[in-house]
Amino acid sequence: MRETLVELKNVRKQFLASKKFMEEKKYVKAINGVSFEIYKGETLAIVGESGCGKSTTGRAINKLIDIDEGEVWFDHENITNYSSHMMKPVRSKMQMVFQDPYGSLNPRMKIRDIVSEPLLVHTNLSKKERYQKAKELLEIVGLNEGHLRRYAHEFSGGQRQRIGIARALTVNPKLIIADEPVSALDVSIQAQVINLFKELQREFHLTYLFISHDLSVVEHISDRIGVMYLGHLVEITAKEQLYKNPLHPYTQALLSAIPIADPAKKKKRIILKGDIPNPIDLPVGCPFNTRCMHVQDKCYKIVPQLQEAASGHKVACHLI
Amino acid sequence: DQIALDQSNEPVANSQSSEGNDKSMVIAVNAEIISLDPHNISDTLSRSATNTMYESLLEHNNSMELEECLAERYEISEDGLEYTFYIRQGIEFHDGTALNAEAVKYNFDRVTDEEKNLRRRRNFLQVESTEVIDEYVLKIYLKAPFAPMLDRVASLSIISPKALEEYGDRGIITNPVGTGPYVYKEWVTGDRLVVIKNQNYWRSGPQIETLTIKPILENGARIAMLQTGEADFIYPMPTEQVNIVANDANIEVIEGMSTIARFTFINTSKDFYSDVRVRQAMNYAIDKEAYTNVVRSGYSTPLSSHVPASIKYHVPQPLYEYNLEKAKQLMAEAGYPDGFKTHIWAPNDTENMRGMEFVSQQLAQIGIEAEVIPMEEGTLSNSIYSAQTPEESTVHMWYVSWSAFDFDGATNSLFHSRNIPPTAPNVSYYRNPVADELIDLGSTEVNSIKRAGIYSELQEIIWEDAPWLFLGSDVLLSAKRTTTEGISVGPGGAINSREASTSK
Amino acid sequence: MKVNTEIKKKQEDYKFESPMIELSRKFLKKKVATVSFFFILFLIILAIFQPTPYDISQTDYSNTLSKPSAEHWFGTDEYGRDIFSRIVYGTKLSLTVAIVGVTVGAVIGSILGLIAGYYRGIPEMIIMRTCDVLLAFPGLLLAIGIVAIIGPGLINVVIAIAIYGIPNFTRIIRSSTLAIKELLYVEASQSIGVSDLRLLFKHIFPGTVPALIVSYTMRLGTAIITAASLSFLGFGASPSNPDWGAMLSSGRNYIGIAPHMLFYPGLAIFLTVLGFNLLGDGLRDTLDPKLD
Amino acid sequence: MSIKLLEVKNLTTEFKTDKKSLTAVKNVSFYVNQGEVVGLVGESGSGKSVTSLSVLRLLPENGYISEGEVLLSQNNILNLDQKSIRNIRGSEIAMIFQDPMSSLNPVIKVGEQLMECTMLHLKHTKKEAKAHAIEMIKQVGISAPEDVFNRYPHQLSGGMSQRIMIAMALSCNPKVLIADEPTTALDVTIQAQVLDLITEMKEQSNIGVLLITHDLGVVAEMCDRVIVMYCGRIVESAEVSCLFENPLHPYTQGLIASVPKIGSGSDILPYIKGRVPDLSQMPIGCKFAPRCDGAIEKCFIEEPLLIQLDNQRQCRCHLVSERGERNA
Amino acid sequence: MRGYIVKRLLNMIPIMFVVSIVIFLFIHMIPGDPARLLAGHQATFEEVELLKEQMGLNNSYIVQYKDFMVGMLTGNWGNSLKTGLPVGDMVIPRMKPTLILAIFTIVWSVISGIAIGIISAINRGKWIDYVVMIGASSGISLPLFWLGLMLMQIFSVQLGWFPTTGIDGLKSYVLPSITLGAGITAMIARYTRSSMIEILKENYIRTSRAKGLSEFIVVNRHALRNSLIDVITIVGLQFGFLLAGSVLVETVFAIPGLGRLLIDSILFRDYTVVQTVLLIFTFQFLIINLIVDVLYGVFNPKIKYE
Ligand SMILES: Nc1ncnc2c1ncn2[C@@H]1O[C@H](COP(=O)(O)OP(=O)(O)OP(=O)(O)O)[C@@H](O)[C@H]1O
Ligand SMILES: Nc1ncnc2c1ncn2[C@@H]1O[C@H](COP(=O)(O)OP(=O)(O)OP(=O)(O)O)[C@@H](O)[C@H]1O
Ligand SMILES: [Mg+2]
Ligand SMILES: [Mg+2]
Repeated sequence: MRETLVELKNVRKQFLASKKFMEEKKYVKAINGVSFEIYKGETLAIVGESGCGKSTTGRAINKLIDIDEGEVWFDHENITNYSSHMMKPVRSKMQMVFQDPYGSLNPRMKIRDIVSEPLLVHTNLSKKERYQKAKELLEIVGLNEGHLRRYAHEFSGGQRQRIGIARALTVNPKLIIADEPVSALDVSIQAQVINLFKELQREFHLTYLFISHDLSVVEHISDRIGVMYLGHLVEITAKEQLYKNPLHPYTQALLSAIPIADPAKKKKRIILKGDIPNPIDLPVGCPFNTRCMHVQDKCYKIVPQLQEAASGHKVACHLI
Repeated sequence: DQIALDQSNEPVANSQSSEGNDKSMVIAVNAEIISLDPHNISDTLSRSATNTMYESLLEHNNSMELEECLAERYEISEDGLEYTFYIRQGIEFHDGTALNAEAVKYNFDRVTDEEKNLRRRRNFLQVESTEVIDEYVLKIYLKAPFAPMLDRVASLSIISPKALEEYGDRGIITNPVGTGPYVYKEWVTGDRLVVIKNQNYWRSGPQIETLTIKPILENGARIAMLQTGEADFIYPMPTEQVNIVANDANIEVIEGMSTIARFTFINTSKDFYSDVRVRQAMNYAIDKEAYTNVVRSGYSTPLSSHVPASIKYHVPQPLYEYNLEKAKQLMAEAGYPDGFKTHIWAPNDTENMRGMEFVSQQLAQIGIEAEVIPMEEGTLSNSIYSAQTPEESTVHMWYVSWSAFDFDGATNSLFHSRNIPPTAPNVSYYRNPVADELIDLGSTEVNSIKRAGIYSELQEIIWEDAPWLFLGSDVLLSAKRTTTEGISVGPGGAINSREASTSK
Repeated sequence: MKVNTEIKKKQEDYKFESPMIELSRKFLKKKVATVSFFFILFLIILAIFQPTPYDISQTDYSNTLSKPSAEHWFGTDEYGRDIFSRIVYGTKLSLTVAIVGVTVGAVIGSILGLIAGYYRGIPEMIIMRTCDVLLAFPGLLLAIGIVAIIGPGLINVVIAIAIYGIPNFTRIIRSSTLAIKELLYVEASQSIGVSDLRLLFKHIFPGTVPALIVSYTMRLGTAIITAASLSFLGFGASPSNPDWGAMLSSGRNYIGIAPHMLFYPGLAIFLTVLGFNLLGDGLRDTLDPKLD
Repeated sequence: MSIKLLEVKNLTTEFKTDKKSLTAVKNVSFYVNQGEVVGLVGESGSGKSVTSLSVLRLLPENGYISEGEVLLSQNNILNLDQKSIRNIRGSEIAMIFQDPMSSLNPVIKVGEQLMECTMLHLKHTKKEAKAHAIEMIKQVGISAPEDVFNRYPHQLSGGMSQRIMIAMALSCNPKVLIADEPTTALDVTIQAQVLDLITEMKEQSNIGVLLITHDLGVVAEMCDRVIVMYCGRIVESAEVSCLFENPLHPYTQGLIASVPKIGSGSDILPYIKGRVPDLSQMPIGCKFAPRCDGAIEKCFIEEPLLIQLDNQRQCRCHLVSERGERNA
Repeated sequence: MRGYIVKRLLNMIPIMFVVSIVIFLFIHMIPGDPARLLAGHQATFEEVELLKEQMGLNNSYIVQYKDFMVGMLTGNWGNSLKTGLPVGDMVIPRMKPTLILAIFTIVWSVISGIAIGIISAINRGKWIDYVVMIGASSGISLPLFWLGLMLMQIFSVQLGWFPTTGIDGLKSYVLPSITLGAGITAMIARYTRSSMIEILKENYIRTSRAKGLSEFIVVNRHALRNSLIDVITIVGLQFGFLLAGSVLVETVFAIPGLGRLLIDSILFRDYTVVQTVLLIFTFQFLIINLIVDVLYGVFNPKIKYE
């Protein structure tokens, strides 16, 4: 067995839906009992539709939110109840890269300050040393010294994402949580950034949690893939396994729905009926029961648990 | 909703006069009526208001002379301790109650009641008791001879005892019942007092049906009302704006003498002011003519004694002529050739602030740097009366005006050493045993010739001691539409509307 | 491919403008706001250098209430003092009262707003409910109360204006703190491990600055009017300090015979407040990226 | 079959900015036939949306059409007055926008928003319009249409709002539907539903669709013909299968190559280096030259023309035209 | 909805309670002695002391506060220290003019403010925008009392169109209302303008244009409703301004309203009246906030009061 870097045990998180005008409080059930591990050196991808709890999961690991239930382990430490002060050293070991390269950089700071900010927080380096390090990192991600004094808005999306990556690398983290780092980018730039991710992983022995909703992107970068639906992890397995033999009906639909940029390969798509239910009132039983084409009575009663269907292939479905 | 009278007692005549023949009149004044209980008011405006409905045994005419009113005549005993009043017969209160000695006694008893602690009680502290001699004859016994007694009697409005019984001390405020030329209609606090003609008035009364008194605090608005005819009479007419209405053929400005003195207290208990030379120097440094012109737009006469000329027993003193040389010399003699720093207080309305600033400018000429500090009335009186001893007092100078209708009222509380704060407003902390004695003598001396002598001496002493900056005495200004007749303002600032008539 | 690289290089070297320059350019395009800006600047220069032709307290009782003339541009007042000089001098007082008062209010209000918006929970509740209570008192009355409590005087007017401004700034800063807190770059810094204090002052606060600047300039106008209103009701500073409100307030008695006493201070207030308001408007348009 | 519903000729659209006038779309010509889906692809900022907005004359305030014609059933709608163009919008050409959530008025019930269109163009009474609206809601595959009719936009999910937008666009039986990135904001499974619906509708009413997207996968699945734009210019247009099989323009080639393909197995993704030039910093010559590996000197000097290769195929590239000329 | 309102009303109780304490402390902090003010300078020390005793001013603050609260709750608001009249009799007749003035003012200024805002938003950048907005900004830039005096000079004294002062008929509210509303109009116009400008850029506006709707409908049906949501909150805040402004306007135009009463009572340290009026003001403010929130919900379907 490989060494585990991160482990989530039955994590739950709900948010207050709307507060101001409520008589009875309503909660968005963002993640409902999610468990998985990330092994050292691998790339675990989490896919799923918008609002299914991918980002919340990422945030839970970094403790940007306090989870309601469950445990989070990082590098053999149970960090579930760490205060933000205690998280400080932990955070130097895990960094985040965000979806929106426009929003994740402070528009009022120069690039060198943005990139060197983690050093300011975690080390005692002098300003000069910090700027020196920032310069080196920018070169690694393919930007040059001339960019150091500029502001974020002067860069293109791809460049900004590189800056975000550079910032994440400054403190030599073990884990990078990348929350949809390429979905805002054009395909041509997306390819560059994906390549950069792969290169860096090789060079710095990084572990990635790669969040995305694009299965074709995920296919390129990940070792294992977890599929989420309405705050539940419905399937998790090695990449090849998932594409070859998807077990969960949702995974199957998802895979079939990816438009393939090749008119020659017209294939049969599974068109699901209905919409994703509101995470405020989850369906009873299996969360997918409203759209599933194989739905059975049992699905309306019992929430299926994630079970090992084959070696390293876990799925949460009554049919399996 | 505030109509007070029984419908039956309301005069039947068409009080709601018809459109064309509008026999109503509006008087705009500069303050709000505080209360309509004539025994429990201390401000002039409320007195003007209550005077429309109430009368006293005696009254002051516009030249400050006493005349009989509800009393036909009166007698004073030799020793000045017994006053006998013969009450006019056949007069009824608005509610039909007959006016008699019993009713008047009821009023005296009410106002002298210590429990009740009404504002007017202070005028009758010398009253020992009252006695009904006969249906229309009342005797008042004093504890000691008290010279201004008749003036004080003139200040006591007579209220219907029946109404007092019926409404009580609070109820009487909004249910005034007197014998006066007008009958109460309504009082909307802050907005208006409306009274209507008393059809059963015992002497010649008003020629109008309704009279409204409105508080219009903003000077500009008051004049505007007169200009547009919304008001028929305004008091006071702001001195600064006389020129505007001077050319208006519909408006007439009325000047009158006043009992208002404008002066500045100098706190003689403070180091530099304890020297009489300093105080005199300050008086010499004031240009009285400029004061009249700048502060009062010309409507003032120099104050030639500590009481205005309109008050009986006033004797003009030689004015401190405007002489900077002399002032500076006196300052140098007193040891302040370069002056000193001080401050001056005044109420925070524009007119008082203007006066205070003027004083400050004048004193600057002899090196006295007086910072001007406007204070609203509450803070001001608190600052003055919270000092329990002269040492604690923080007042240096207080620019103020004072109005009293007799000599004692304009002297006693301002100069007698027993009346320094917190007891009473002798804010100069003036202590002169000779003056004290003269004040006490004067107030008990019934013989007016002797009294004149005492007061003449007193005035000289005070003038010489200069515990004040003697500035001026107001020329009272009111203004009316030319259609308005019969309304006048007495020297004390009370409006007399008994004979109001209009040719509108 | 020599040409290729050259052109590429050119593109890379494209000079980006710093945000300040870009904003100023954007601002200067707004003519009304620019004029207001220079007008305010002009007032500040007047206030500093005080080019008064006459001594402001020099009286001339023989020449009171005189109409504007070559000698006295704005005429003289009831003591024969030169109104022009007093207005120029008053610039200093009125601007100082407004600027100091509003600045103090803004500083305190901003800190409270940041705390309330960032920490939520009990601190927020206490701060915001206090603001509600303060806001429930009509502002002018609050100012009157304060002046009544601490007595009249320029400094006390300043204090009143400051206190009067606090709840407004608290509200504005709190709501923009709440919004900025949700922005991704704040979360990004948080994920790095940045301390609360740094997050608050380095990342969140600068984001609230545009809102702050805009309401700051607008409030300067309000403050001048409040000070004038206090004078009108007799709660102003001492009359020998010629702030515009006091001049206006004493001048109103001469409305019919010497209208210039009312007109010029009124004009000064009007133009200044208008200037601040238009400047604020312009700044808002400039600083708000949504309005382009 | 091949009736040209919409034809755009030489369209040039510019924006006034504080510095100078920027050309966002230059000399664009294309057409849409009845029953046909034409795809318009290109990277962000290549002028896709501006082109579509120009067609409906819905450009933002500072934008204006400096040249060209937009022919709708042979009439140049650029010459119409405001009133006539309003009559065409919604009834002849309808449009669906990228973000369905923000494209519906948040304070008006969706039903009412649907009714507006038919009441205006088909002169329906309130009652008719309501019936029609409910019918349309049903047609786009929403169960319980009466319920949805009375909802506000925020009570709908993204997929539902986009379906409402489609219902709205189709409610007056337009001849042409312009869909500007209709599924970008949606998830793949929902995207599949919506695209399916568009295809279905097209087949039902035989309308012409201009489908704007940057997702080559969507193009491959939906379109008959494709137009590729770069920097406001058409760089290539072809039938869909031709384009994917044999892309001619280096930009098209790069674009297709950089799409990650499932099961391709390759480790490093090919990509187009550099970035789309800023409108105010356009290179002279071929706009793609700075990013093109095969660029020759001519490419930096002279802008290539759009060459008609065969009846369905156009390309704007010196390399291709030279090759073509050589071949010819 | 009803539940929500009831809940909000219940929430007011603790707020009012806290406010009552604040008010009590506030007015007792102001130096000054109502007994001395009522008695006047001519009064003697003994008289003032006796008066203090009668007014209950010698009691401890706790007792005074208790009396105040008990009185408030039992509906016996006590007597004015100044006039001796029951506080209710003084306060209630004063509410009407203030309310009429407030409502009159808010109605016209909201309508004109919104209209001006729209005109200027749809003509953004053109001369009409500048003229209208500078004109509107002037409204906030004039000291109220100054504007009031000027209007009175022109329209009452010179032209004789309106009464100078008083509250005789609606006509007499015209000038005060213009004076008071000028600033509010300007504020609302500015907010409407900027909100409109933003909204006119929204996607759904483009959608409605794409439907072929006329510009008039686009603005008045699609844009206005949305911008009203923003504007309502501003209108709520303006009520505070209105109450403060009414003090000045009531002074200039001699309107016997609450604002003027409050000032006079503060000057006179008429504690009973000040306390009552301030509580009324606070209550009004809370009620108006509630109304604004409810209206906000009515206009904004995203908000549901369940
Ligand atoms: N701070 C928050 N307050 C309230 N609800 C929240 C909050 N953060 C997330 N949610 C809700 O929790 C659910 C899961 O959100 P999350 O951001 O994890 O989804 P996601 O899978 O990352 O979606 P996307 O692909 O759109 O980023 C969503 O319904 C979202 O609306
Ligand atoms: N109002 C405007 N003012 C100035 N330039 C504009 C304006 N609107 C669009 N542009 C410019 O026109 C060009 C084309 O924009 P357009 O929106 O058509 O791109 P697009 O291909 O639709 O991109 P996306 O995929 O991001 O929607 C862009 O460079 C853009 O910056
Ligand atoms: Mg997410
Ligand atoms: Mg677009």
